[in-house]
Amino acid sequence: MSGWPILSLTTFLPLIGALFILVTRGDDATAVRQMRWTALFTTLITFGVSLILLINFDKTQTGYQFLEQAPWMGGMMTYQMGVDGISLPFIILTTFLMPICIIASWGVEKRVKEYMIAFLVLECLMIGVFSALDIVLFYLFFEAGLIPMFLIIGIWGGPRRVYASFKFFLYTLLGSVLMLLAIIAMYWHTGSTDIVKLSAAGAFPAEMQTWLWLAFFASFAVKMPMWPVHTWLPDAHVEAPTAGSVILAAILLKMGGYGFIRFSLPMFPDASLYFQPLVFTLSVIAIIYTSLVALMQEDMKKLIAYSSVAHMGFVTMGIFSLNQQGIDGALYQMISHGLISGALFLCVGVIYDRMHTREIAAYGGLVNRMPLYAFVFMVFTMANVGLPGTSGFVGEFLTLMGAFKANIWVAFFATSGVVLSAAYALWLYRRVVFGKLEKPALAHINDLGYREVATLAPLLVLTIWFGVYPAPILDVFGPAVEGLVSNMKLASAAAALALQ
Amino acid sequence: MIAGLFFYLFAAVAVASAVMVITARNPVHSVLFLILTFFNAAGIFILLGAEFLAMILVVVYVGAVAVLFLFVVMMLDVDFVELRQGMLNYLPVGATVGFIVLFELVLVIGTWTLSPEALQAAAAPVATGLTNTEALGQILYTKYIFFFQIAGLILLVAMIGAIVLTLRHKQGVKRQNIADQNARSPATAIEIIKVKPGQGI
Amino acid sequence: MTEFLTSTGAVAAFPEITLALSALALLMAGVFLKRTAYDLVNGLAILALAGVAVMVFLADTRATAFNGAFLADEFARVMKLLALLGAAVALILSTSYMKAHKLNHFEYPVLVLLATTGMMLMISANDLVSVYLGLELQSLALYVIAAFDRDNAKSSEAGLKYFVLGALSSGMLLYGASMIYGFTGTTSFPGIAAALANGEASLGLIFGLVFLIAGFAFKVSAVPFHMWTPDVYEGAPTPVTAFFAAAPKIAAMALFTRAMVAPFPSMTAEWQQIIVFISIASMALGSFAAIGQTNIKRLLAYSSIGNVGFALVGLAAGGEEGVKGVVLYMAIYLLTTLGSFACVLAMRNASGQQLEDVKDLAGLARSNKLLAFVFAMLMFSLAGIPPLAGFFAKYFVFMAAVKSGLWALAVIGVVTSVVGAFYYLRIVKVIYFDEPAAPFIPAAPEVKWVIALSGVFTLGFVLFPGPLLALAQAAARSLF
Amino acid sequence: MIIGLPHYLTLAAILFTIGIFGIFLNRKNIIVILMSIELILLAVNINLVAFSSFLGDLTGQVFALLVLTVAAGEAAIGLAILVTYFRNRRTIAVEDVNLMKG
Amino acid sequence: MYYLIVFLPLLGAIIAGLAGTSLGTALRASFASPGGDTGHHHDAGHAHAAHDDHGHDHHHGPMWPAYLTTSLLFVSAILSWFAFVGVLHGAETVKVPVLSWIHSGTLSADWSFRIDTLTATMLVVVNTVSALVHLYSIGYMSHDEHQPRFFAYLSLFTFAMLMLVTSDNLVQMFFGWEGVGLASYLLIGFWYKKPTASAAAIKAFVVNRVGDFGFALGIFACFAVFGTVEFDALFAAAPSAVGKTIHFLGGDFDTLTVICLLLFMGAMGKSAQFLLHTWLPDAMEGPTPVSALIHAATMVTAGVFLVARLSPLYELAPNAQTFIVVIGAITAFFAATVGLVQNDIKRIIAYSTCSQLGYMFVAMGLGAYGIGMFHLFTHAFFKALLFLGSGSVIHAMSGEQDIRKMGALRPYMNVTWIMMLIGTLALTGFPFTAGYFSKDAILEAAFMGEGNPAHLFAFSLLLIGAFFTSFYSWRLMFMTFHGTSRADQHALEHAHESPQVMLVPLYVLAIGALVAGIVFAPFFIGHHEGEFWGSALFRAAGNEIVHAIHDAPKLVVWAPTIAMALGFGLSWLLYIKWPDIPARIAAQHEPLYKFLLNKWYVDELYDFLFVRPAMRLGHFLWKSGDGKVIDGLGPDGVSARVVDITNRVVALQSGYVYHYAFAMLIGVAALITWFMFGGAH
Repeated sequence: MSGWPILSLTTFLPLIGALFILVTRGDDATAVRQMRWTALFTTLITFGVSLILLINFDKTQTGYQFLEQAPWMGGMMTYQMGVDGISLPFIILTTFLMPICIIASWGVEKRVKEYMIAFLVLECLMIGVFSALDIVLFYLFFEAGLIPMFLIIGIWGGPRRVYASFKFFLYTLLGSVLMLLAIIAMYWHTGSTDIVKLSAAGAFPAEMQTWLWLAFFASFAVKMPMWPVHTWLPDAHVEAPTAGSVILAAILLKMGGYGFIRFSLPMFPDASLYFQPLVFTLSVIAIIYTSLVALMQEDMKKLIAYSSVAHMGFVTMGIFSLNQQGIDGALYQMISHGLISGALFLCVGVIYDRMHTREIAAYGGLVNRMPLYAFVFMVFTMANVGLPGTSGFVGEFLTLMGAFKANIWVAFFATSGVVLSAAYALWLYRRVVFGKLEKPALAHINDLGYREVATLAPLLVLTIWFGVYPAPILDVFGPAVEGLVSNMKLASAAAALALQ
Repeated sequence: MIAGLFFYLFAAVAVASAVMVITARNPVHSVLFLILTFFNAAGIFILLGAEFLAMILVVVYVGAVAVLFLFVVMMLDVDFVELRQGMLNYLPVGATVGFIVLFELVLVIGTWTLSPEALQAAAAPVATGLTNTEALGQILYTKYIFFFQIAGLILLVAMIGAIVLTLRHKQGVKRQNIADQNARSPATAIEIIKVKPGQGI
Repeated sequence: MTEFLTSTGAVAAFPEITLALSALALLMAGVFLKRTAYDLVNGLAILALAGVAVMVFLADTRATAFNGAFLADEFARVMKLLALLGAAVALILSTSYMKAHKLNHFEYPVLVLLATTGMMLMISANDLVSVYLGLELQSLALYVIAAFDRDNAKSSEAGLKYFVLGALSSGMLLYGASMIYGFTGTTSFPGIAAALANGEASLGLIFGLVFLIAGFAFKVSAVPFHMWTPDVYEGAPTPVTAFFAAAPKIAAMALFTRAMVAPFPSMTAEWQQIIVFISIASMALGSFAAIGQTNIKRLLAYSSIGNVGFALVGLAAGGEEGVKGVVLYMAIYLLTTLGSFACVLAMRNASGQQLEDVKDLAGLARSNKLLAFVFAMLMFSLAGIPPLAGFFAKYFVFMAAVKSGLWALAVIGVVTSVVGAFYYLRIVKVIYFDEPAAPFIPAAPEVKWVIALSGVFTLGFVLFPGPLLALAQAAARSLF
Repeated sequence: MIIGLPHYLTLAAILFTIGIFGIFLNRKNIIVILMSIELILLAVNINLVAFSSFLGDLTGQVFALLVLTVAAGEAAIGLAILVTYFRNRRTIAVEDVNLMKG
Repeated sequence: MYYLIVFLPLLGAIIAGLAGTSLGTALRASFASPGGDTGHHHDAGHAHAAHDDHGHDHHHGPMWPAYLTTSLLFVSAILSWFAFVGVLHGAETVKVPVLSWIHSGTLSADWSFRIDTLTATMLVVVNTVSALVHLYSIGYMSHDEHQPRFFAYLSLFTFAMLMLVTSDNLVQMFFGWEGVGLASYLLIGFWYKKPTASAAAIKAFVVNRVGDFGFALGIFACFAVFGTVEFDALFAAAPSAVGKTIHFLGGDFDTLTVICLLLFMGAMGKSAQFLLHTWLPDAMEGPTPVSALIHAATMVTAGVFLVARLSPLYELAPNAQTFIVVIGAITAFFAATVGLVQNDIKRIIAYSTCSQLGYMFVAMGLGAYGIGMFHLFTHAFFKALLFLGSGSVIHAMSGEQDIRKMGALRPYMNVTWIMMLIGTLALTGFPFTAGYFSKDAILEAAFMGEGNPAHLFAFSLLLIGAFFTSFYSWRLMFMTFHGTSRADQHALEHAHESPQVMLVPLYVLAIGALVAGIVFAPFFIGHHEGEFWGSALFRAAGNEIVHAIHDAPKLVVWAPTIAMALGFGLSWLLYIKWPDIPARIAAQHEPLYKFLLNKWYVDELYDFLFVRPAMRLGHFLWKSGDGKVIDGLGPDGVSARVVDITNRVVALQSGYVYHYAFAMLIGVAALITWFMFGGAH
């Protein structure tokens, strides 16, 4: 491959765009338009560059590719970047969604400059999270993302934005500081912060693994979010601006799942096995509990947020089923949920922009004036429900498959979530879209505009495409997950031997 | 024996007057009791063989510091502040804590033993055949010149501080400025106003 | 003269001597120039600080002077540079403020120079007597400048409280010093270490240590000896507060560190317990109490209490790693806190009045984007959010704590840091989320510069951490 | 009746405690607090001199001498601040030193 | 050819769908100019037909999507018949790979077609009925503004159904399974303005999901046990699992039984078997052609198809088979009883469908897969006929569906009457009509099922069911077409015979209803059945039930016919001879009547058991669980405590110097006390 540090380039390209916007002078319409276009071009170029990654990626390899390394922090850690089959799809997802978010934010009039900068910085940090191969570097990106997101929720959010942004920030911060301590402990134990080295089998004794696992769990469980530390999510989603919700649901939540797969499983295999029942229990509770709660929601975004929690329950369940199907499914579910929940939030945003309310009761009969919208919303609702033929199905199916192999009870209860998800999603759809158009306020509501079509269409295509032909993603995951699973098996076998 | 008696005398008076310092209602009395305490402490110093310090204590403290206190007390002309409500509420707790500290200190002091290492470690052993003042004088400007100089700087700071904080050029007082007076000319000193009839100024 | 210098080894203390002499010279100059004195003296004082900093930077390391009472080593060098930087920046920040508030008396820079001399002596102190004298030289000057706005009731109250409690704390420190002297027979650090090298520490010695630490804890404003801090920070003129929060903290922390590590290596278990206690208490109190504040200077006071708690985590951990953490923490804290106070100084309404309420910052992000941005970044940095400098400060102290196995301390530390994040976030919230209040008038140019540089440091540390890390490493190594 | 070091130290401890009492039990005026500080420093000096005497080491006395000097300076500064304060508030009652709290 | 069969409907769906949404909107917008509106050349009298809600808006989409999809469907149907004929001539099983799908570790599920007799039969049924329903809909839906959308859904449904029947593995089958569920949901809720329609749609989807829940678990279990979801591999591996147990839900159970029951749960949902049947009657909210296609002929029979397809598994799980027999019999009986008292013309037929599905399952459970499939085949014709006929009636009566408001309609619509009559005869099993062959065979098989008490139980229930079927079918006929008119005068004025486009499909189906039995009986259940089914169906050694029915006692053979005759007689007496008696009987046995009228209160029971508790629980978990407990103890509680602590800490900072000094003293005192008494040193 070329000698270019292509991964770093992808990561930091958005910052260059942010810089351009920063030096753009003025607040008038011309300047604002210029900022928007700059942001859009930046994200598009980033997307393009990330596609180079995808094209040059060798799917047959299990290891990391596009490695970059530079000494840093006085030798205590290194600047090390690289991707494997697990992280690459997340990077592509991020770069893919960003232009959509920018387009979706075209209507933002308030403090456009800061808005665009915040998003571009956020993009840089998100890509960084998925490409960091040094655990401290990872932590840096992971935590730094809080800042732009905090501002995005707080500045451009709804009426309770302050509460939501604080809850979001402090909740996730509390989770991750414990992880930081664990990272430090790992450094002292192994003398390295290199993820590759730390992932080597038998790096940590079982007793230590337990504690480290718990510390990492604290961070990732909040980020996912898992029950019962999920309550920040509905608030954050409800208050965040549309694009913020999209990013939050589509990418930020995935960091938790990514973390489990990247750290918890390979680094603490014994502890992962040991805590499997715990995760299973929490996942099942999350699926059923939050689905039931979602059923009763009166706010559209809140409903989708709760549904996200339930879907993340599938992800954690899949990851900790510790077999190929489960982990494949979890990864797939994360990618697909990124597309679907992002799209759903965009859908809510569409009507929120028109009516300025997310109250379900304020709508009804939208299909009469917005048939195209109704169609798009239907597709994503069905994808959210996990209808076969949409990407939502593949992930859900595989996670449940994996879970069934690991524990039938878990699969049993989790599958019942499938019924509930149908109930709440369709009920939402019915109340918003179906029925007569009776509310006078809705009488002149317009169907999707070109910009909205431009944001939703790619998502729609991908949702169906990945539902029918998931191979492009599954093939990228496949070898890496296979390596992971076999390493875990080796590790647990070794642990069993050690016990004897 | 005599030394013992004097010790107890000085100690008892010092403690008693120290108590009076903090309990006397009149601050002037407090200062006077403070002076008494210092005198007795000087006696203790003499018992310990530190004549120079005893002398300094009397000269510096009684002669300067305590008088300064007296001066300020009188200058500020503070009233006899009445005891306010609530003070006694804290007394039991405060006293308890204080006495615990005292008790523990006394208890621990009893454990002091003279270790041979400590004797050897002495940085400035008392030279034989010299008076206390001589001995101090020999080391104060040589071995401890550094400390001496810093002490000087500290006094300088105290001086600057006192001046900065308290020196006032009174604004209301008219001072004579001869140069200004000489520089006056009719143009600046006299103004001729023509008064129109019937209008006033 | 030369004989004096060589026989006492005074060469090692050349920077301090220079600083003291410059203070004297400037005092004379001020007295004779009277009218225009302030500007000149202030400028020269800054130059003097800079010059001395250069001298410190170039000086030979590891030299003792005055019979071992004074020690110039790598640790002292780094800490002195920081203290000098803090003092110089504080003086720079004060220029416009002092003029605007008619406080432009030449004595102020002179007193700052003398206080800085005291700090340098503290940092180099290698003997209990020089500890005390350095401390007093610094403290007396600080008492005065706390009350410098003598027509302001708050300022004089601040001076009074600081003085009374400071004197009490020196009393405690002295009492402790006397006990240590009595139980070891010497006041010099190496002597104490040697006396303690064999044999178990007696209870009397431990009591002495407790009193000694109480005195140090007061100077670094660690709980429960912190109570003066909020009141003094609020009452003192803002540039003075900036100075208080910066240079003396460095010096006191340096002294604290050296006075624990050098004379009492064999009593590590004992002082570690105390420091763990005050560290936890400081972190917790700093975080909790700051939440209730509306005055930003008071808030920063509690913040500094909390920060000292974090720095003490490094000291509690001990060892080279711990000291490195302390040095790094204090360095980053210094630069962040100077920036924060510069931001506070920039808070002036249209009539030039200095504002101190958090809610005056409302909507700053609209009226003054750059100031708002830097302020917010400083707050995030203080909250310890990566990739800002403040994160690394915390990272390295916790690194040390974990290495020493102080798990409880580390966990409590990170949890309180989250609580602390709350009030830093609140400021960001006021700046960015709230509806704009009346805009500020443009800040004085020197204040702007300080703000900008502090922002650059906070954001840029992550890119070029090398030099500072190397300095901290070297400083830590020299103590062992 | 041999007067040993502990006697002196006990005396110093008592004076020290009285000094501290004077600071936090006194509700009258601040001058008394300043005097209490002097008492504390006196206690320290007794300690130092006693140790110096019993250790046969002059350092303690030099230390005490310096403490005396500094204490004088401290008294001066303290009184100066007190005067400033009095000018602003027309009172030096301890209870009134309460503009800033929380 | 198979590609065409399966994907032509999809193509139609996509094109029509695009026409129905964006493209259609754009076109309509461009045609808003004069002359562009082509919507009004139809009989104005139809304006209120079918549904009232649309009366105010006469816009309807372009007609070409309807013609396009219908033509594509006809092509597909004709090709299906070719395939079927091929099978009749003993063609081998064909597999057509299409595209790779889910690969994960050892799991692999691909898109592919598997064409054997079973599939071919289903292809014929699905495509034929679908094509006819498409045709019929051109007339029936001519006034609907969303016509393209309707045809898109219909074609989409057909595609999903085809995917289901052609699948080569369980996962693709699940795709079709849920796909038809989706289409059913869309079509039931087609008239989205009717709240009842969208409610029924959700109900259908969710209840089906309950079944799919079991289906999915069944698939997982298959993979977990056998390591594959491909049919061939599965069937090959199945015998090895006999006698093995699986630990599930707290006990050890026979593996195959568990798998089969789980999969059957899916079948129960889709085929509206007892306990999961509640959605089917409500589904009648959809347009009538939908009811004919989905809720009579095709989708609801998917469950039957599933069991037939997986016969190699079911044959090895006798307990599961018994269960199927019991459920089927109960359903047949239950739905028949409810059908007795219903008044909605479509609901009666719906319950009848439900009941007939019960018959099919009994056959499946007995191991008489061929017979079940045969009934499925014939049922598709006559039930679709009945539905379309009733649709014709409803169309004529301006949307009226209550048979109490009809009567004596025969003069208005003679052709429809004849068609309905044929359908009724076939349904009730009049000799030599389609139903006669298939339904009676089931009864015989049930009787001949050796030794198992469940079989006799099933036989008796089915027999009673046959009697009831006859009764309610004739009741429907009599109340609709005969006797005195109770119809609304306004509606009667517009009553008319349907257009030819609607009648032609009726003719075709009527022919099927009359002759399908006699023509195909030899293949499905007769002497050629062995060659006909080939490897598509599996029967365990010793399962000779299909042949055994030929030895059934004469009384058993005649019993259904007698039941049918009795039913007819009773019906005639009650609704023609003495029409006032039914009301009196109903009054006399009010509890029973209410019980039946309210469908055994199953809906109410579910509402009470599941829906309300779920809502309440959801509300509770949200407000109390999330709100009070998690947030209350978590973030909100913690922050409140933090504020409390803050207030206390701030209160400590009293501003008084003596307090500050005291704090310092306490600090020192605490530390020295600690070292004095407790400290480690």
